[in-house]
Amino acid sequence: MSRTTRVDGHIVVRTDQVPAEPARLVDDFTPALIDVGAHHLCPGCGEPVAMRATLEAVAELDVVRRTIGVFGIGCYTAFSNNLDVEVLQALHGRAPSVATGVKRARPDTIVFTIQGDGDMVNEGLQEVIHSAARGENVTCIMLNNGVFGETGGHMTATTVLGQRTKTSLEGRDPVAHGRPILLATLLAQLDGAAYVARGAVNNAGNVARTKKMLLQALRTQIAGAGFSFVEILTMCPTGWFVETQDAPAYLADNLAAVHTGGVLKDVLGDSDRQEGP
Amino acid sequence: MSRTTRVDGHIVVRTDQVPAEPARLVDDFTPALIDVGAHHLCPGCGEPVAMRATLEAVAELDVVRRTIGVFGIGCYTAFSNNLDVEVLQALHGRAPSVATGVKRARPDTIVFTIQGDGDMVNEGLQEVIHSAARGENVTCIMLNNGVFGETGGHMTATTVLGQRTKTSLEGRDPVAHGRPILLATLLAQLDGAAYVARGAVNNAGNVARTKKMLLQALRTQIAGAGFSFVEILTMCPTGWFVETQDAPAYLADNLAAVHTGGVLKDVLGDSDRQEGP
Amino acid sequence: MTARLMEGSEAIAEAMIAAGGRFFAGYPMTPFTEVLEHMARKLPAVGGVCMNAESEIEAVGMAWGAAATGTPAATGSTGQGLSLMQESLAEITLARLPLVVLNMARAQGDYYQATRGGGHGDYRHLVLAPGDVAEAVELVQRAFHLSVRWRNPVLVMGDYYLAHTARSVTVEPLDYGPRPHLDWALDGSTGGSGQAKLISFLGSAKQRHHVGYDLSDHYAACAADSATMVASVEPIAECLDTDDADVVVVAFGTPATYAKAAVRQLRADGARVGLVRPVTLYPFPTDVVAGAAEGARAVAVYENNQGQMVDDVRLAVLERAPVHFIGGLSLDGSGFGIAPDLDVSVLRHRIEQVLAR
Amino acid sequence: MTARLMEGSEAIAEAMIAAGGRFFAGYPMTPFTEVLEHMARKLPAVGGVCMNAESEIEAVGMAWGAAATGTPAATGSTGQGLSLMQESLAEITLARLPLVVLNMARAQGDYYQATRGGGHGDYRHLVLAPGDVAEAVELVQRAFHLSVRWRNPVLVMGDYYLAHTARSVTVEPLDYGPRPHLDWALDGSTGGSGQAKLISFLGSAKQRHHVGYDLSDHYAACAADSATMVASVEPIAECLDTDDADVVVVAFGTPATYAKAAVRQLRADGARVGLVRPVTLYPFPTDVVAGAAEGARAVAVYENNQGQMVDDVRLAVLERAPVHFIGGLSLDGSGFGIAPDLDVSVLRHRIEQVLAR
Amino acid sequence: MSDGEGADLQNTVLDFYDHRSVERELLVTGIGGQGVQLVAIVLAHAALAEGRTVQVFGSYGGMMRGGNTQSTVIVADGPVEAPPTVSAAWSAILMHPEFSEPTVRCLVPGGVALVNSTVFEGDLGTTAFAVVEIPASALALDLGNALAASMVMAGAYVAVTGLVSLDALQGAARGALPAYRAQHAELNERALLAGYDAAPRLRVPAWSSGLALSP
Amino acid sequence: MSDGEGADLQNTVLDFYDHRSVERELLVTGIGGQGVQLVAIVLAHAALAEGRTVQVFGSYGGMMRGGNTQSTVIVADGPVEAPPTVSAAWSAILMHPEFSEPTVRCLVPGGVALVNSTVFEGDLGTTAFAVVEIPASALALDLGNALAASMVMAGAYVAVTGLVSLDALQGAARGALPAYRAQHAELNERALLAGYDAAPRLRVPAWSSGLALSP
Amino acid sequence: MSRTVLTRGTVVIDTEACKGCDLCIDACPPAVLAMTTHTVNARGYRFPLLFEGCTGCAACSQVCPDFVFQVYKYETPLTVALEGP
Amino acid sequence: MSRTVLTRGTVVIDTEACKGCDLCIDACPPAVLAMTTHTVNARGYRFPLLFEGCTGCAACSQVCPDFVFQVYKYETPLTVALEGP
Ligand SMILES: Cc1ncc(C[n+]2csc(CCOP(=O)(O)OP(=O)(O)O)c2C)c(N)n1
Ligand SMILES: Cc1ncc(C[n+]2csc(CCOP(=O)(O)OP(=O)(O)O)c2C)c(N)n1
Ligand code: SF4
Ligand code: SF4
Ligand code: SF4
Ligand code: SF4
Ligand code: SF4
Ligand code: SF4
Ligand SMILES: [Mg+2]
Ligand SMILES: [Mg+2]
Repeated sequence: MSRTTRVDGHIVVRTDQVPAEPARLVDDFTPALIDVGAHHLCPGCGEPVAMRATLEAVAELDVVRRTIGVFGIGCYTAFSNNLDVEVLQALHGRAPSVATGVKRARPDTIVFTIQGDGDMVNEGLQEVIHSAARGENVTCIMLNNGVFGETGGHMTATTVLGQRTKTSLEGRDPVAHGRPILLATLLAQLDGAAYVARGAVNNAGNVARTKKMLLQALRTQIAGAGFSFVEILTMCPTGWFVETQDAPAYLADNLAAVHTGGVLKDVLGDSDRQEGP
Repeated sequence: MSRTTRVDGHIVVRTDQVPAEPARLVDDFTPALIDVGAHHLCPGCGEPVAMRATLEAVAELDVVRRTIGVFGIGCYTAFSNNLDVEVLQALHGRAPSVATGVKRARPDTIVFTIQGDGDMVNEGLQEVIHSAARGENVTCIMLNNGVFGETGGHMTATTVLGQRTKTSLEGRDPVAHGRPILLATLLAQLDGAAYVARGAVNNAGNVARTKKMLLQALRTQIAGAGFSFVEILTMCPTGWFVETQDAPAYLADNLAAVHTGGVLKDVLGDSDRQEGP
Repeated sequence: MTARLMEGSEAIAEAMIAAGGRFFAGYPMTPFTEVLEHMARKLPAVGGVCMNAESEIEAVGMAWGAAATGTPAATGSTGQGLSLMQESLAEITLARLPLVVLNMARAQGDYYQATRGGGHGDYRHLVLAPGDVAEAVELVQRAFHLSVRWRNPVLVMGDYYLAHTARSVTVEPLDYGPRPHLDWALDGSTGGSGQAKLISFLGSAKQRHHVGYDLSDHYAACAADSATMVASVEPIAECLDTDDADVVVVAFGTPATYAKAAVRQLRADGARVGLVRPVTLYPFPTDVVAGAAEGARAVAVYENNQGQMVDDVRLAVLERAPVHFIGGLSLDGSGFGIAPDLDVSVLRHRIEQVLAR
Repeated sequence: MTARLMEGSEAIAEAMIAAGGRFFAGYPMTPFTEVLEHMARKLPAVGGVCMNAESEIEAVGMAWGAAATGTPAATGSTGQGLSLMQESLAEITLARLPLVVLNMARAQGDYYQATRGGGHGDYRHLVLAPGDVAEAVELVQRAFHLSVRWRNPVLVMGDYYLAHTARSVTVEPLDYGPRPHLDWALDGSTGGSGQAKLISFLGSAKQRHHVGYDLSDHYAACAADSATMVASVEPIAECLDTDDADVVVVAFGTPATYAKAAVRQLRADGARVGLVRPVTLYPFPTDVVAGAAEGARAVAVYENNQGQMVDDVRLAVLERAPVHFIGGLSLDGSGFGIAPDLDVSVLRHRIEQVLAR
Repeated sequence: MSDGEGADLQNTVLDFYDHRSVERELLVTGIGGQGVQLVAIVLAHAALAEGRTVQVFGSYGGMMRGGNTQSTVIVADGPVEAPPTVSAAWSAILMHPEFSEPTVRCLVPGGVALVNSTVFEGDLGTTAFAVVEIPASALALDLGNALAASMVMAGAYVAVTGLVSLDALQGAARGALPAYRAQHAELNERALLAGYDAAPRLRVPAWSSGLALSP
Repeated sequence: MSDGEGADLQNTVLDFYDHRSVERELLVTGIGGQGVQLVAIVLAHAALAEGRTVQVFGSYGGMMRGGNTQSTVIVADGPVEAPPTVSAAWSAILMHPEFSEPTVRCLVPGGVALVNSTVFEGDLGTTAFAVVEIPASALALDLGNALAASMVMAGAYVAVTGLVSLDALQGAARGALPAYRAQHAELNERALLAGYDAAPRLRVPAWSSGLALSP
Repeated sequence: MSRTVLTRGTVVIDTEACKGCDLCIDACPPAVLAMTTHTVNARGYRFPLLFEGCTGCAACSQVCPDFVFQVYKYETPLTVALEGP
Repeated sequence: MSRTVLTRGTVVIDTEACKGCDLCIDACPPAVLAMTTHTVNARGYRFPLLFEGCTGCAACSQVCPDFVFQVYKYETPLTVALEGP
């Protein structure tokens, strides 16, 4: 069988088969902890990318058999019945309290939440702030696309000024719509918060950095050091009314320009930061 | 009639009559906008003092005939049916949204809320943060005594470490009870917040400073400059299980040591700060 | 104004505006989102305010504040969102404020919540359940009228079908007589008069008159006014062929249009069946249902839920005729409230089974 | 264990612990606060967790999380707080989790909310209403048993009187047979097995089996299980002198103890009156009430509300006897639920009026 | 009414359903983004313009993306009595095979199904109702835009049924475009005509006269 | 029960109320901080120690501060059947005139009211029940602490009624103090005795034997 | 021995409204307020007494939770002779 | 003219799973991915093609929302001769 084939007039490497030459599998299609790769999220959506990074981090830290994911309600909910870690589905906005109940009842578990900006910064803002202030030993993860994706792309409390959404078609205006809440920045102020970081999935470098943040957040929890939080900026081409290929740049120019990336707080510090568990 | 009389063995000035000599009334018993001075709050409670300062500020700015006070639920609710400004009673925690509705429906009114720490930082934390982020043109006032006074002195989200409450009899412990939320500090981070200050009523100087803050907060609203917020530390001897005369010092040593006083943000600035309206 | 093809969601929005509604607040949730989007576009154009509230609880709080200024106000949601509003919906009733609340539900499982009040304590809302877009245009306006007339929240029940069905409708302001003078509405102007107004679910007595809140007086007054309201607001029902019916079907809202088509088919085939469609769910048209059951062999209740209105039907029918529940919760995988059971042949079959008993 | 003088609030706390309750979360509100304070003191001593949650919604969320781990969990509140929990209380039922919920109410206005579900959609809670402290000790433990047996929330209704009445009681763990094996409970251990567990109100089917959530399947399964539960859980009622009664009084909870004293007095004076006290409010003891009404001239319903349980009494009695409502909301100025009407002579007088008809 | 409640609803409601009319049902199905809702609305507007009464129910949007989208159009010569969805329909436009089966099951004898034959393989295996095959996707691609396939089908449907006149259809199609999409007007126009021309004229007429009403 | 639900509640409940007993009601009223709830609890504990059955209902706390506080104590020689509050009572301890009127109205003929005569002016104007005046506040002040007035009344009440023995009362009073308040034990003891000594012995006996049960 | 004190203002004290919390005492800049030691009002609370030297500064009324003070400033300050040592 | 390219890895592409979003294209550091221009999968989406020079870095799989890639690193890098200009 030939190594190459011709498609659309190009000679390309055949990619419908495992390599004939000796080779090592580096990355499989669907991450190990996702059951079924096919999903109904839109083309170019950043949420599956963030899910992958999260689940890879869980797998790498070898806590799979004591991890419980608590899901909010948004497009990412499509993954709540599709994981090979235990999942507890929470109501819209309520995941941090539910995670608190899980962790307090079973302190030996590793508990993370997956919530969107609508879920966490709109409906359930006080849940996450209270949990952080309590120093609750859980990891909350926010997929921030600045819209309610699920309901059709409406403005949320994180939508940045100028961002297009279904309820701010001309871009968010400070007078008519108010201003965005920079959640990670607020949470970092709270003494109970031990790790706070903001990543993004708009390119491979950011995905890698985000995964490091997720690892450190989980390590913070494993160490019992307190509340950990990772905000992940994700593309929502549908809600932003942009082409899928333009979404990463749109994210960089709009969301990330305001919700700036980086590690805002890390009480565990570098000493404990290492790739393996 | 003699100027003096004898009580408990001392010769004291008679104080059961208006002065015989020509004199100017400087301060009347009950502030003009409180209907009935007698109330059922505990001896030494700081809340009536804060109410007085608030209502004096309203009166001084000459907005009495367009002011609406929105009350939360706590001990201070005892004043909601006792004022000579219009009052709308809100549910526990919900005053900022209710105030938003009033102000948006009638932008010509001056709207303030009176809430406690339990009301604002526990039950309704996200209401006030969202309102501030929206830059809602209202003034929210928080009477912060670090306890649910009304229900008997339980720990709230603002209770400082070490503070005695009914649910932290040995003092608030960070591990068991979490850490306090410094609301004014958080709100000052939000772009929509135009004026943020923290005062106290534990001595006359602080009352005077607090009143200046209330005046500037209301001026911020009158100028349409955005959300204004005044947190007022108040004594709750009952909830703190201290003697009334020790409460001001307890406030200074505990609450105020963490929730530090001062003007945190003032976009209007000094230029517009003047005593009269 | 000429007729225009409008989806129910848009027609409801237009009707709110025609009724004078000038404040709306909501949080997205299908199929309530659709109404919210229309309001967000239309209200500012008429000088009104539409708030994209950060949550349902904040939405109802905002509507509460606007209502207190005498501004005709509405809010609403779907399922979960309505549940979150229950505290406010209970207490705003005791605050004696008019408010229109849209429940754009995903099936009919909220009948109890709507008619009994899902919140704490004793209070009642008037509940209107349009069967189609044209009726929604009327009932939404009626809801504004009733709410201000009685200083009481009024619920309008809708669903995905109502929101997504387009009809050619004319939305014109309906005349319900002069709008009452809102002497209770706040605007700040009574401050400093010695008689500053107070709106409170704890009662509106001021301490300068009484000492302390007298909840017991206030609740008694609310109960008396509520009883007057319920006694005065005429229950509405649509009846079809009930006079000589062997089997009377009772159904409300969109599902009733399917039941009606089934009844029509059966009549055409000679079966003596009739239909009562309660339009006001509260007050429930007890007399109409009782009257229709009088000569009937059986009463069949269809609801897209596990059986809720059937209680009210039983309370009306008593022992006049056996009451059969022919409903049940029916939803497709979308969860939006599209119901496989809403199929004329399915309903026809169920009615036939009752006929055959 | 010997008897000890305990207020109801403490006895309820002790009973929760005796029943194995190891997680409690709540937010203060009189008279629920009293229970919360006891739990906060007692639970840590037995290795349990009591959370002073920042709000009622967060409290029920925490309890939800704990319940999902199989930890016997409870929460509760009063009035407003219960209303705020309605979204969660509705959906946790569909998530099939056991949970005990205390409604330490301020009167009896929450009957509808408790028995019909104040939240959205179709779901039912079992509802137990103790008449006094001793019974509360039993029913609270029964609530834990029933909740885990049926994977369904169970409500226990209390009030200010129950919380503040001290009696000498012995709180000993009651035996309801072996605790079911909680194969659904989460602890993380099935992660990576290919069969990781899922607990969700949207259904527990995984995509590796189905594609997409099938809400319609899930709701149908919930409805079927709920029907089985309701059919299996025996309704409980206390009957006093109903056999030959001309007038049967129906009342529940603390007010029933007043009604009972009035019935006793009237019997002692030769009047043929009896009492039915529903102990399970849901399922309602329909047959007991119907049986008691069979020979009676009239049924008189006392509730400290504007008339809610009277619906269920009417549905039970039908046309066997006229049903008179002799209740009404009664509260003193404190608003805590102390009721001037709860006076034996007041109730006696009302029953006499029904006798005289 | 005890309280001067104004408009007398009870009568209003009863009148509304008081006589029966001829109703023509059309089901349009496809997958999201194929223009299903647009076809339905355009046909409804055209019928309205000709004095008919219409009702359109569309299910779309939400949690399960990439799923089917469907619209139920009722056109009547009097008040519409049909509920939002129907279990028996006179006609259908099938844009895609994936979710077409339940729709096909609803079609009544004497009715008609228009099939986008570019994407359908095989036939519907029935003679109970007429099947008209239109290579809509192919025709649309020829016109330069695959998204125009639904407009091709609309043109064809009008040709086959005369539910509305071509004029009315064209007018409605123009009216349905928001201003900022005016550039699509010409493409739509050509698509309608392409469909109209590709279909057998009045093969299954909607109205007994065989002709659409004139406006 | 269909489901092995364990303990059979229905019978439990019925048994519970199955026979009638002699019940003695005591209402204690005063204003917040006067020790009303403490007196009630101490008397109840004493009665319990002597084998009686008791019930205590206390209303206190909350929104309206400085208001009245009241306690209803039932002591019975069998199961208590009375509801938490009663409209007819055999005895009362009135600490303060402010909220005493409704309590006085409940007293039955043959009953007894103990009045803190230091703060009451005039008499209760009745002969239907016995009135015993005890200058409790004055006696307490003599002992050095006005807050001991309620304990004075408790001692007096026991002297007048013999509801419990003085021994049992003293034991209960000791038991009611939390450890960190042990320094109050001696004061309470003296207050009980002062009250006991100031009151007429068994003027209105609670039990037909005239004597408290021995433990 | 006799001293004089400049008294710029005075207060009216609604002793029956006082709840004896002591807050006014520390608040008074010239320290001319002191609580009664034996005398109590009808509700049993001690209340403040005024000595010569009030400045009419209103600090007491501003901190009093029970609105017990009415404060006056004399048009002309009084110079008062104090009796006794 | 003929060139050689060092190819350290390769990918398997599940073209039917692809939704044509293009994200992998920009993500590929050596730019060896390109979308089809005419060919589409059953759902009508264009999908990525692989040219020689893959490094097996897994950037594509890490950014792909639809889990379309399986990435391999060769035990021994291949040096492949390119055809054509
Ligand atoms: C209480 C409640 N209100 C509203 C909804 C409707 N709803 C479902 S998802 C969603 C928005 C989700 O936004 P986000 O969390 O940002 O997730 P995304 O869809 O953007 O991924 C909303 C409002 C709901 N499910 N529950
Ligand atoms: C939803 C709700 N939960 C609980 C309560 C009970 N409650 C009344 S006041 C109060 C605490 C008030 O605390 P805060 O606002 O700090 O006021 P303070 O009493 O300290 O002045 C609580 C919990 C309530 N009224 N509503
Ligand atoms: S709407 Fe946005 S967030 Fe939701 S699946 Fe589509 S792209 Fe992703
Ligand atoms: S409890 Fe505290 S806040 Fe409430 S009235 Fe008493 S002192 Fe004031
Ligand atoms: S007015 Fe000033 S100086 Fe005079 S008593 Fe009051 S605080 Fe003291
Ligand atoms: S501050 Fe007021 S209440 Fe307190 S002691 Fe002084 S006068 Fe009395
Ligand atoms: S593995 Fe790296 S080099 Fe190879 S195709 Fe993917 S992104 Fe390009
Ligand atoms: S990133 Fe994935 S889904 Fe997107 S084009 Fe590339 S392979 Fe296809
Ligand atoms: Mg989002
Ligand atoms: Mg407080």
